[in-house]
Amino acid sequence: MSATVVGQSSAKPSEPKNYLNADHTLKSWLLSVDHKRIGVMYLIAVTFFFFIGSIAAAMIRYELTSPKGILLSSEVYNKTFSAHGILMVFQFLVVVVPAVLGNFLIPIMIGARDMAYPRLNLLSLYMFITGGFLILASFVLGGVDAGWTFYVPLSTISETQISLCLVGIFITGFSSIFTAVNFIGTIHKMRAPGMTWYRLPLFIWSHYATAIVVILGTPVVAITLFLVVVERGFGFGIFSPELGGDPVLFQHLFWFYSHPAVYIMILPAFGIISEIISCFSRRPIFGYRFVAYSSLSIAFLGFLVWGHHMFLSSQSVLQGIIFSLISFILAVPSAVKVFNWTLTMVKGSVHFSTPMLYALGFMGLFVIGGLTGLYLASVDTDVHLTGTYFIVAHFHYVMVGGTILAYLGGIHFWWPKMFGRTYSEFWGRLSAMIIFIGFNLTFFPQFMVGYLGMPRRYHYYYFAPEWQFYHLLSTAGSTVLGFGFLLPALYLTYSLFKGKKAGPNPWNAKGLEWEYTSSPPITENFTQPILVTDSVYDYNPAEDSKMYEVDEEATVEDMNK
Amino acid sequence: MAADHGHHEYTAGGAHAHHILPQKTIFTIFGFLLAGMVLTIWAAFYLPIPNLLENTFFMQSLALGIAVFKAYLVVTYFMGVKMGTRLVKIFAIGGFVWFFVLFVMMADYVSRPMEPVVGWEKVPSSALPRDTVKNPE
Amino acid sequence: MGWGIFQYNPIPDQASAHAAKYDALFWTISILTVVFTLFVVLLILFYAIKYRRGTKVDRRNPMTHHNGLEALMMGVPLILALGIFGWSAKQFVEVRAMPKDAMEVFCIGKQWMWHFQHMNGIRENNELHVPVGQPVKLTMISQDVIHAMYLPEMRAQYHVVPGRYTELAFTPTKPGRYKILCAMHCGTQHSEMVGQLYVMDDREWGEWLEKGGNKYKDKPLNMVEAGAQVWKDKGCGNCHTGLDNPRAPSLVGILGKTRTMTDGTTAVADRDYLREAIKIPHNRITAGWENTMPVYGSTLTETQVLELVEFIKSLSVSKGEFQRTDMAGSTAASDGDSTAVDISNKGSSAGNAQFRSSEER
Amino acid sequence: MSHSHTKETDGPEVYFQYEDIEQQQETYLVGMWSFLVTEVMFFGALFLIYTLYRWKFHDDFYLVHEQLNWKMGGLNTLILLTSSFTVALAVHFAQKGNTKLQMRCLFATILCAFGFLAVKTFEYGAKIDHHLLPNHHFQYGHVEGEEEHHVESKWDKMLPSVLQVEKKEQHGNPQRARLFFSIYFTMTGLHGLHVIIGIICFTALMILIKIKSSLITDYVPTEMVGLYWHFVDLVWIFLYPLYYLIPK
Repeated sequence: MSATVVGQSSAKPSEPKNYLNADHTLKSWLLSVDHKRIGVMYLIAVTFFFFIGSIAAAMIRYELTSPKGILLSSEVYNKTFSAHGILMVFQFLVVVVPAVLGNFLIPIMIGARDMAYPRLNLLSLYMFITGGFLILASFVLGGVDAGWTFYVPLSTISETQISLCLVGIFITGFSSIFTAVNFIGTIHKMRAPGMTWYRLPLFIWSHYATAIVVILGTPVVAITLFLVVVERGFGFGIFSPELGGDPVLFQHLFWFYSHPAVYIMILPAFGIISEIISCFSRRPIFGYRFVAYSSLSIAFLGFLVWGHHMFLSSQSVLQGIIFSLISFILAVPSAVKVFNWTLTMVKGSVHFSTPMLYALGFMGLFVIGGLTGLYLASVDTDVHLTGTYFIVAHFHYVMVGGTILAYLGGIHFWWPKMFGRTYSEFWGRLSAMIIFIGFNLTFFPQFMVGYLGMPRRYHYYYFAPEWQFYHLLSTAGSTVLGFGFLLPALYLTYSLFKGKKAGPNPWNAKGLEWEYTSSPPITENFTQPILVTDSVYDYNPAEDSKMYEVDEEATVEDMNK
Repeated sequence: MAADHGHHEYTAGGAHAHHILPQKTIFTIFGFLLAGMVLTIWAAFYLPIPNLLENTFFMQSLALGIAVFKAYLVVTYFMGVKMGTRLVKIFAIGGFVWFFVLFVMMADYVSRPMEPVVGWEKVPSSALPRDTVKNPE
Repeated sequence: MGWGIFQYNPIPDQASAHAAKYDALFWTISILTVVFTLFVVLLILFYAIKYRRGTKVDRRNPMTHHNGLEALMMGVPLILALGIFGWSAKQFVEVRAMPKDAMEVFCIGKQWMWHFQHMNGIRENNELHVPVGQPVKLTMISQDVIHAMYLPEMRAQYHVVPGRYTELAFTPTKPGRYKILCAMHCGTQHSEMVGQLYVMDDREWGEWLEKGGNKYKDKPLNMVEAGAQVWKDKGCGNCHTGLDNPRAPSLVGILGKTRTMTDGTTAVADRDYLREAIKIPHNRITAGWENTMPVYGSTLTETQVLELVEFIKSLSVSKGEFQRTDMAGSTAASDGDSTAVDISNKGSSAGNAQFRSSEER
Repeated sequence: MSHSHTKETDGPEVYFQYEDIEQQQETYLVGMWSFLVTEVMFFGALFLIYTLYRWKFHDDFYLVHEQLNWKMGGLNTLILLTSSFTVALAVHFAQKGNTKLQMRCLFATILCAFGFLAVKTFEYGAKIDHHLLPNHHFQYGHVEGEEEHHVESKWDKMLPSVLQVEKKEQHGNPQRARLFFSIYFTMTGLHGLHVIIGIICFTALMILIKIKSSLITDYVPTEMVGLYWHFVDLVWIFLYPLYYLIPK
């Protein structure tokens, strides 16, 4: 991006101080209002929750290798998958990209010194951690057995620690609302002069769409879960069928948020992929405006399809068909994104670096995840597939194959910016491939076993022992996948201490965060005020490729490094 | 990013305070709100047309209509949307529009009685809205 | 287990009339999915390799946008999606349309078992016997939490909701033993809420009926007789006589009639209406009567309500003869134990050991 | 934690992340409005639930609502409208820089808020005494084998006769009554919680103005709390007719 420096530099010429070493006390971290420090603290927190959620996942996979179970009782099994779902959805997927990368990058990308409301940002971090620990406390004090969807009346009659867990989710929900309010204020009002809407990186567009979804959807689920708490705690009966209440109403309200929540998880991932594809193809994104508007239309349409979770829950047939129609239409903006990313590589100069491998992996898996969504959007095929492992496989393809791969790609892309060190490309590429293979091995068999009729959340399947084949494959894959997730944790941590110094722009990428800040950035982000004069993504693929044409041997050497 | 200075009739000077709601307007709006409240209560109990008093739909619409009018006054004047920037207007309107998107949910309950297509059995009526007791005596 | 682990079986049995249609749609979408995935993946690989850095290809003036291409990449998926939608919606409407000539079976879901009751009174737990070729309609209700009746080989599924009757119809076409599963998480032993669906040919079905279901030594009361029993026990006939009287309306021929309520609204007296009228009578009062009927909300089980409704239904068959109510009362009087209609089926040896243990818990 | 921007001006302090005071003020208002959108959806879900159940069980709701004291509700409407008025005045004076009158208006608002809570205490107290709180003590209508229970509530007796309403028989279905009171207590309870939060905000605002805290540099904090309070008023504008004045 071209931008010029205006005015006199108010700070001293670049000095080695940055946001990481600005102050070393613990207090300066814990009470920091610097969006970058908050982003790093979020990184630690979500990694912690992801780790616990993964352990639960591993237990589930191990348990399912035998039709009769191995270790756990049914009660513990239910608590395990509930823990996995609750932690992964509310404490990881919904927050991971916005809270870590969004917090870190949004102000830098738009040329601001900080978020619009830095103290609110800190508050939302602590609400997130408080919510998370309440949820963990509910697991320790007896567990939760109603699944992450908390369907009434199961969640109102269950004797486990659901109330405490719901209070935790409520607090986490408000944490993500505050983050979204912050994003909206920041993106609307904090852009540097000259940073018009159509000069914004697509990462910002998708985070803006996400923030809109969060402020419109999250309060609805917060109040719905709150109603379950009062029903459990005080005997109020708002969804109780005995009083004439409608348990299906809970599902309506729950999915009113929880379907858009899927887009809260995947939209920021789209933003990351747009950045990575553009950078490593060395050319501007194809169809910038279409990609930007597809984010907004996904956010908008995403609000009108919640009923496709309820085709069989005695919703009226007419409404089911209408929801099915809108769900099919929703496939279009997603297709637009995938094709635009693909076409971005045309006449580009494609680098197969670690983030790009993750991005390409994302595209492949997201295509499968998205297309299998058609089976479930279509009312008739949904009849047989809903509530089975087909669903499980589908949403893991979108959530793990989509969000987590994009998140890992983003982390690898911006890691040098965040911590000023580079990691080993060899290990990076290796782990990207291991994750891709392990992922497919884990979840592809679940499509097949789901089609055969294995209901999700089943502990036993002794009535159909032939399904064991698929479960064995899946568990084997999950081991590979777990190993793949462990690798980045190791070499990235290693790079923090021993990695090579990155320099401000190791990828030679465009964008304010690469061109106008040091790595890691200083606390005020920029040393001078910024004036943006041209659009983002002004790469030159021909020139870039020439650099490598001249010295092909060096390129090969570089790739093998 | 400059502010949208659309309405200047409320500019009353002062440092940075561009749009101050005049005291007179505040008092007028307050008067309207009180009148609305009195009207709501009076209509609910003492409306001199007994036919209308029995008309649920009319009474409901009347009470809600007055409430919507009061809400409009509060949002437009007290909350300063009228003098606000374009962005504030968008948020204020957007919030209430989305409130109605939530009501798409009602379509499920409304459309259940429409179900009996040829060859279908009667739709379960517990899913339908029905009035209950009118006169328990 | 044995060799079975390595059995590769990509398609579950097609055992209902709908299954083949379902699979046609399923595999059409699958082919589209594979074609699309391959197309996109190959396109990605092709471009990524062709334009990898250092290759000597023309990179001048890369296109940044092209509205025609965008229209194409929106139009083609949209048309395909709408095509699939139309097909799918049509089939869904078909599968949700309840056949008129169906054999009606009542199903009650509870934690963690399926209870079935046939019109002739045969009761089954976690097992359902149906004849081949005959459309079956399950009228379902839950006693506690939401369950989902899932018959994978029939490609049929629907939720079983407390407080509301839901329906599920299928036409078995192939004799055999199939799975009954619960596809909605319903508590601790969710994964043990499984049963068997036996589809029998006409001869077997006849024998099974003759035996009164293979679990019962004595021929049980059929639904109408059991309902008559409840009718007598609760003294319904004291007020509801064959003709309308000041105390209560006659229930003869009530099913399917449109009733006018005290507030002027109307209601079709279907199964749900009658359930409500029995359990919470004061909720809606028929015009011309007062709110005098006792509340049976907690005293009658879901099974008893079903039976009572069947009994009331039988009254409509007999063209409103006055004697019918009394007569029905006396038929059932011979074996007057009301536990006969209890859902737990204590007298029976229902279910295999696996299911019985879960039921006793 | 936040240091002033290097630009030296006589006006209010600008936090370091903003360019100028105008940007700061607008940003705060945008944030407040997006939070209010969240609040609209928060109560929106409750209004939806209310609408659905009232539509399904209109007549029960009509019969049960007679247990509510419409005069007390009306009094509360009056109190909240007045407080909204005083807040609007407070913002007006804050914008004009008249701190003295601003503080008086804020104080009047807090008084109104406490008045609202006092009235609610009387209402809730009477409901709880009549066993209408939908917990396990809930009891509605005539119980078989018992005398018609006429629990006298001390809260009712303390009311001046102007505010007392004629005692109505408990008609309607007890289960629907329980549903009604569940929604009633949830909605008015959450609204009451918002009133309490409002009191805390106003008190904090007054203290900060009093001690001339660096956090309060212009009228924007007052306007933000004011916006919040108007929203609380807005919710009650709808709650009052929906709960206390249900037509037949």
